[in-house]
Amino acid sequence: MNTAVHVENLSKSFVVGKRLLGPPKGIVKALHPLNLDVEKGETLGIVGESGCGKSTLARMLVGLLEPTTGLIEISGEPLQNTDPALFGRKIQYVFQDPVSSLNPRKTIRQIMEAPLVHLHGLGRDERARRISEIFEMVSLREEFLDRYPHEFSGGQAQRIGIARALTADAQVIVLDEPVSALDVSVQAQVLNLLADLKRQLNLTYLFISHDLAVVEAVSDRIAVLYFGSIVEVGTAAEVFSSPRHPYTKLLAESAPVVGRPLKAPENAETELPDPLDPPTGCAFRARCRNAIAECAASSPSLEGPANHQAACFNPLS
Amino acid sequence: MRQFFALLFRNRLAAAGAIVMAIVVVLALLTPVLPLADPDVTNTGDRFIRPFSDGHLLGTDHLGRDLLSRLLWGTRLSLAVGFAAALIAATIGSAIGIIAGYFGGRTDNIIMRGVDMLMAFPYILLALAIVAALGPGLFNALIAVAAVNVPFFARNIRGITVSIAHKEFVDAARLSGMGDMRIILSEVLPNVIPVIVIAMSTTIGWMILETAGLSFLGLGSQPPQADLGSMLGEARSALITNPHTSIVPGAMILVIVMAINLLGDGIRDALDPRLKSGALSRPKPATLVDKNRTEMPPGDPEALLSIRDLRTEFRIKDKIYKAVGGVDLSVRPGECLGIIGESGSGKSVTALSVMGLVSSPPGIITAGSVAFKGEELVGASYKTLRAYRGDRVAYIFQDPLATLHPLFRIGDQLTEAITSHHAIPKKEANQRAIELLRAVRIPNAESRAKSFPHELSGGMRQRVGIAMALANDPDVIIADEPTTALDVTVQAQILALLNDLRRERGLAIIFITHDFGVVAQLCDRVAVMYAGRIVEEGDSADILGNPVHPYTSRLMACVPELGGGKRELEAIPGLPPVVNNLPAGCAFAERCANRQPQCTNQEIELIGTGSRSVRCLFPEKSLVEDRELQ
Amino acid sequence: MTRRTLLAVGTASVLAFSAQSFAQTPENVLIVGQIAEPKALDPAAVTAVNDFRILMNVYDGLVRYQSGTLEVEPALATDWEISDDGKVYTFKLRDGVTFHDGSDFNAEAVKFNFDRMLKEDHPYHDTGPFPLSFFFSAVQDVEVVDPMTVKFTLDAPYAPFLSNLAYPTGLIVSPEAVKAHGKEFGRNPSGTGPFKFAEWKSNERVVVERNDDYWDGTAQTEAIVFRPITDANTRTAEMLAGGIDLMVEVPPVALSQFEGDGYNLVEQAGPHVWFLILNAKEGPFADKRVRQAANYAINKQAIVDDVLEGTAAVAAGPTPPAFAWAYNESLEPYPYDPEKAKALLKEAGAEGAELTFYVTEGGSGMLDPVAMGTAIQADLQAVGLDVKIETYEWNTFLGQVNPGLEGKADMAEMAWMTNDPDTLPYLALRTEAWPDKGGFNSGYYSNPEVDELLEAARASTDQAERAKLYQQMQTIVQEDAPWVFVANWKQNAVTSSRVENFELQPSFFLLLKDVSKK
Amino acid sequence: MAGYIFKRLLSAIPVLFGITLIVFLIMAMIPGDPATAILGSYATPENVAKLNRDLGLDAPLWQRYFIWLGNMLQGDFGRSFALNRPVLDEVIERFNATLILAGTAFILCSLLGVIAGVVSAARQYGFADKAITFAVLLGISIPSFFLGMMMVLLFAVNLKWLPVSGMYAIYGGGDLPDLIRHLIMPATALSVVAIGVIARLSRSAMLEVLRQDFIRTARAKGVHEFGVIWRHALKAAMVSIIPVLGIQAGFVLSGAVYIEMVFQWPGVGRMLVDAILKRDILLVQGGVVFVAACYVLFNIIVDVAQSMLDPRIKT
Repeated sequence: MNTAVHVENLSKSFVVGKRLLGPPKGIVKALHPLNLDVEKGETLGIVGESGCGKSTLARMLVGLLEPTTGLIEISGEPLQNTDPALFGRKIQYVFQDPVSSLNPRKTIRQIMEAPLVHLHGLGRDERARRISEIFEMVSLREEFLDRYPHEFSGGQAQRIGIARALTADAQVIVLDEPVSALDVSVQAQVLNLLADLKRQLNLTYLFISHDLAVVEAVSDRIAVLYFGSIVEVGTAAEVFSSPRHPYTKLLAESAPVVGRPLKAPENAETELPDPLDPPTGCAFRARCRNAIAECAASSPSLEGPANHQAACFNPLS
Repeated sequence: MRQFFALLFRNRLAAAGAIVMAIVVVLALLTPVLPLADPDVTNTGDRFIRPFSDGHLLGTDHLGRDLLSRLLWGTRLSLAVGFAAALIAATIGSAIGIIAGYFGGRTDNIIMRGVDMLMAFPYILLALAIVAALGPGLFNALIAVAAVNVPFFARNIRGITVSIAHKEFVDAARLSGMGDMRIILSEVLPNVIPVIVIAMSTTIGWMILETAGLSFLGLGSQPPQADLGSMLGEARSALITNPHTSIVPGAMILVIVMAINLLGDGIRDALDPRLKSGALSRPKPATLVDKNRTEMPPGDPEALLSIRDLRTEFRIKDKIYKAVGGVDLSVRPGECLGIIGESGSGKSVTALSVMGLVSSPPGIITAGSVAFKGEELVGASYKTLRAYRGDRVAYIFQDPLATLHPLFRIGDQLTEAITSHHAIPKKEANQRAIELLRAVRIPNAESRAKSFPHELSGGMRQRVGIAMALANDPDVIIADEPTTALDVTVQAQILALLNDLRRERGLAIIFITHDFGVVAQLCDRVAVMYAGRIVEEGDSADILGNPVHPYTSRLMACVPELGGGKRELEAIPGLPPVVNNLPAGCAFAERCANRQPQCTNQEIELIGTGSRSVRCLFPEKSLVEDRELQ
Repeated sequence: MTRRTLLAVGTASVLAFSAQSFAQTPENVLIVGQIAEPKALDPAAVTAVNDFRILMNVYDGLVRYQSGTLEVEPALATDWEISDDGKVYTFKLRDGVTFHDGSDFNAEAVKFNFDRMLKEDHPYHDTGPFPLSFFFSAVQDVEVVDPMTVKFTLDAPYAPFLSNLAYPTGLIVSPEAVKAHGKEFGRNPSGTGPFKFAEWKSNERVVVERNDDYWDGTAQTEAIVFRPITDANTRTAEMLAGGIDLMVEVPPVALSQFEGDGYNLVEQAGPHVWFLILNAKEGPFADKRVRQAANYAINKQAIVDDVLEGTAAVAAGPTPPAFAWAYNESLEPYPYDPEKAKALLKEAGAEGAELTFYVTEGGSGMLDPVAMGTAIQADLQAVGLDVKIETYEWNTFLGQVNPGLEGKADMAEMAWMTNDPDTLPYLALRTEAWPDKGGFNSGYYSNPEVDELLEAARASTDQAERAKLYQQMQTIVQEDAPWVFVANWKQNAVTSSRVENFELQPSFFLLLKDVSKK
Repeated sequence: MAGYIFKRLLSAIPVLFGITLIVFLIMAMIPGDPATAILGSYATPENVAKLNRDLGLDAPLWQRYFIWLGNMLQGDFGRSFALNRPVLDEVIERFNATLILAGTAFILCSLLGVIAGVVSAARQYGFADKAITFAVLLGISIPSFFLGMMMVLLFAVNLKWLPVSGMYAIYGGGDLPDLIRHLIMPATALSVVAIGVIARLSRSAMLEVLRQDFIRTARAKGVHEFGVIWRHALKAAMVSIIPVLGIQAGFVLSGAVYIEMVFQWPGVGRMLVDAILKRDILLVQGGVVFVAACYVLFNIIVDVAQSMLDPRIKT
């Protein structure tokens, strides 16, 4: 198998309102148990709106958060201990906010060197060589190395963030909304850089974003998250051109597009379900026009051909 | 470091504090070599000599000891103890605070409970009890003062550490393979140190006061050794007859503590990054208007709102950011005008300048005219501006969580919008508020009116924002990126709502966005802004279909559109210019593929005919050509 | 806050400012500035002069000191007989005296008082502790002969017995009140004195009112208010501001403030001696020459004239001149002679010795101990003794000094105020009074000759003979210099000019019955 | 809300237990004993030992702690050795006086401090701001006891405007104007530092809030500037001012010790200082527990006030 990331039964619950005595007020299931496989060299896009659990998933994948259940395998090796350093060599992370992910009190060089020292134990010369190699790749000038993070624009800072992820020499990179904080003209630069790097280094990406168009532009496969579950997964072309889950369709129709008239795609009263008091059955059913009796009874699981699965009792054809 | 001192000394009070402190410290250091009388030799016959006498500049105390000499020796001791206590308390307290804040959970809980206990203990009594247990003496007083201040530091530093420990760079460090200890030392500590320094610089004065207090109670230095507090304590019995023996040490404490506080404030200000950008100044009720501006006759009298050659700058220290560099715009009744641009292009500042809502300082309107129905608003009185704000011209802002007052119920915020302009009974205003909530399609309006903003979802909040803008049936609504912070499905709802409302009520809308899709769907006309100026303006369908300015067309090209599949995007090389240092000529020239030498050596005018204009010497297509193509 | 409450507060504060009544204390009510809050108003339970100042106006003893002297005269006892062996004292009691609570004063009441203090099995012994009960430790038995006659039997002749009865510890309390209030009697006192207790508000005031049935003529004022003002400076300020009519223990530095017409300054020497205990057991002061050197080195005149502003006189020996009959007039104080001191130190080889000096921060009769200690330290420094001061709060200080200085310090400040020439030397100079034997000889002075003289004086009932023995003792002790004899305090007090007929007693008591106020 | 208050009260219990333990251990560590204090000058080691035995001070430490704690839980705080009366009577009486002093000072410093801070922020860099900033700086730099001493010298001794010391006039007083007259100087001296601290904090909290978006919203609505400052901004600023008021209340309570000494105010602070010096163990322990409980209670009130002000705080 050529699987880069294999996730099985991964879930996360948070305890809300701990009390001195007695059970806590509630448990929020941020992520329902899910399975996921990412091929080597593939880009998996993960789409969802705020609160759908995409960041929880991302943080678990790199070991920053301990899963409640489940197993993560990177390149066939299971990682159960949440020691980010253990994960670090195999899977790296690019943060959403490029500036706050850089320690304001350190020079870029110090930031870049940390993974080389702590993950790979390289000597001084070796480090300098690696850093200049990587800086070359992300087209940053070496003179930046002695500056501090606040001296950089968002686009440059994100390049530095990417460069740092690269220094760990991991084969898998989780990109958590890597361009949503950037201006559109810079966003394209960064996306193109990511594409170049992937090609050169044969990387595997998990690309998380709320922006469907961006995800579509970079992904081979796409998973759609809603309320802590994957509701649809498949190849990029399939998922957006012929969505099977009503939520995916809603997402696609909601994006403002030049030339499409403005109309409310759904009823104004709809709101996201309350995580402390989740509805029974399909979480989307309250917003769904196609809901049937079955939807309230039990939650659907992913079904369909390997290249396009949806979790829906009454999928769109 | 040099920058730090430059900042510090720019603050004149801090500089004064530093100078006084420097003098005091130098005097204290030099005390052993200065030609002073022995501070401990008594000469009871010469007691209570008044100040400015021969041989005793500050007089003598109750045992005839030279007050000047005792004062300097006492200062030396008090300073040393104050500094030492602050240092000890800061070190121990910060260590506790960092550990509690970083590890959180149970560790935090236990430590902070302990801190709570110590804080609930009256601090003077704690100090007193410590001194009582250890025996009197300045060193023990020092320990006591340090000990009672440990909780203060622990608590402060813990708060800061918690916020730092959750920063992304800490996660990044973890992913770089650093352990907890190393992260604490190399990631957290450097970011906490400025706070520790600030806390220390503002507490040294307090420490000196407290040590003086203990000495005053007789628990500090042992006779005949002088420190300022014990001098004050000893002098107390002679307060009425010989007040100078009290006033001399008392005034010295005052001077030292005041100098330290001034200096501490200065250090705090110099270390606080927000102050560097001048951000901690209070915005005035209305944006400042440059008195020496060249006045401009109001533009288009037909228009509801007409902006002519508006220039708004931010003046931060010696830099001038020309956020808006001469903008002409107008909007007619019932029209929706879009302003599109990237961050920093000046679109929001333009919008806020209309009603004088740009923060000032540092903002200042330096030129131009804004006319509402022919009435000039630039330079108008606060009273005039306020009368229009929210009544004729209303705003909808970007992030509804930040723009609604978090502590007022939304119903009250709505009624306030009404009663600020119309003296109507409260009940009527409430009724109207509920109607407004219904108008923006909020379910259960009556009960929602009693909610606080945080209890609503983002979409609902923004509906409240819209309802608030509609409160007084304004003529113009200026919507500053009202959907940017929202999820895409919610955005679609809000946009549809705005569109309906504007058609129902014949509103004029100025809609600011960075999203071409939104403009296309909502706006009749659009103006594209780059580096503080409009580079292209015209009917939205026209512009989106046939962008003429290279910036417009390139920008549209680099935004992926849904349905395009996986692909390479067309990026624009380089970065937008910073508006404090605009190049001559076209601001986009540096990133433009069509650039010619002329582009950068002359002012480029916005040229065009009627509904379409562009600021470019070498447009993608000439406007005339464009028309012919149609 | 509503506008109305704002208005009310505003009006109240204007009123507060405009009213001037506080500057004027009322007529016929004497307001006395005390130096501290009393511990209790139970004469058997207290030890401080401060408390005695109130007690002496509320209670009477069987006997009392004649005004202006330390001689004993009848009070509740009209007459008494002493057996030839000096062991049995029979008192005839005054008729028709009642306690403030209405109960009768009689022989039973007297017996109750002494049994309560001395007998551990007495039902009201637990209303103690009675720290000064040892004043009467010689009393073996108290016997009611008839309702108005009471007989004390001592286990050995004890010369100071009558004098001790005149001391506040011998004041007679109402047995009924003790039975009624138990442990709270100290806050609900009842005696036979010229004033009866009215009110005690903690740290604010103790008020006593005139007892119209007093057997020895009623008091001039309607009431007396005792205000505890711990801080001398505040006491002075209150006196100057008119908040009190009478203050005791005027701080020396403030004396100059009261020289004008508005005030009367009263002075009275008393049986007080302020001295330094020297550790004669170990260290440099084990050598008599070094002890003498210390006596020569300290400029006592400067201390009493300057630090104490003349409120004390230089002490010559262990017995204060106020015990005129027992005082040795021929004694001359050690002169201030630093050269001699240096010579003696050189002789003893104690130059540059390092000494630890216990100084207290306050305390009964300690005058201005820190300033005095500092001046003494400077004087000793000047003759080449390296003195390190350690200050302690009074009670801690006693806790350090009373168990003896051995292993801790070389010298310590101390002052005693006593009612009999026997007390101080007997408790603090005998070999049998070393701390481990239950005495106060914290410096471990020991001279068999002195021991003998003191025992003999105590057993004798003949005052002339006792005087001779005490004078002999003084000469020896001065020569041996177990202490540095520093000062005899002249107690002072200031009254406003509205106060008349006020005088201080050598006993340090404050008798206010005959004082009047305009 | 009631549940929240109950929860907060519950969580105060371990804190109070901790305090009992701390104060007990500290008192056990302090050398010296109450017997010496009771016996005064005539304390001999022998008598001291006997008396300590009578007072039950010879029992093992832990035993003494639990006896004390057990009695206290039953409302018996023991008897003060030095004052010879029940600890609770004395503490309540004295605490009352401190409450009047510290309470007045607290109200004074809260009102004046917040008003000064708001005015200062609203007039940033104007004359009022500069004047207030300077006054505040002077306020936080002066030792309160020194200020008190100087006030006595000037207003009581020299000008005779105000009484020197005490809480009520000894005769003819006892009413409210009399109390206010006695309160003016000590309350002022006590509150000066806190006024400064609160004013500085209020100023920066206001400046912070005035930059917030919702202030811009209020202005955009056309709310008058007075309403913007005193309603919108102050309410939001109170969220960060209230916790500091809580801390300052503690400082005022503690700082009352000096003021009570200078003005001879019959308060609990002075009582505790005396009691520590006299090793009046039970009085110190009882007094501290009482004061700490009040402080903890006050903190709960602050938290409750905070949660009432700010609906975002989870209750």
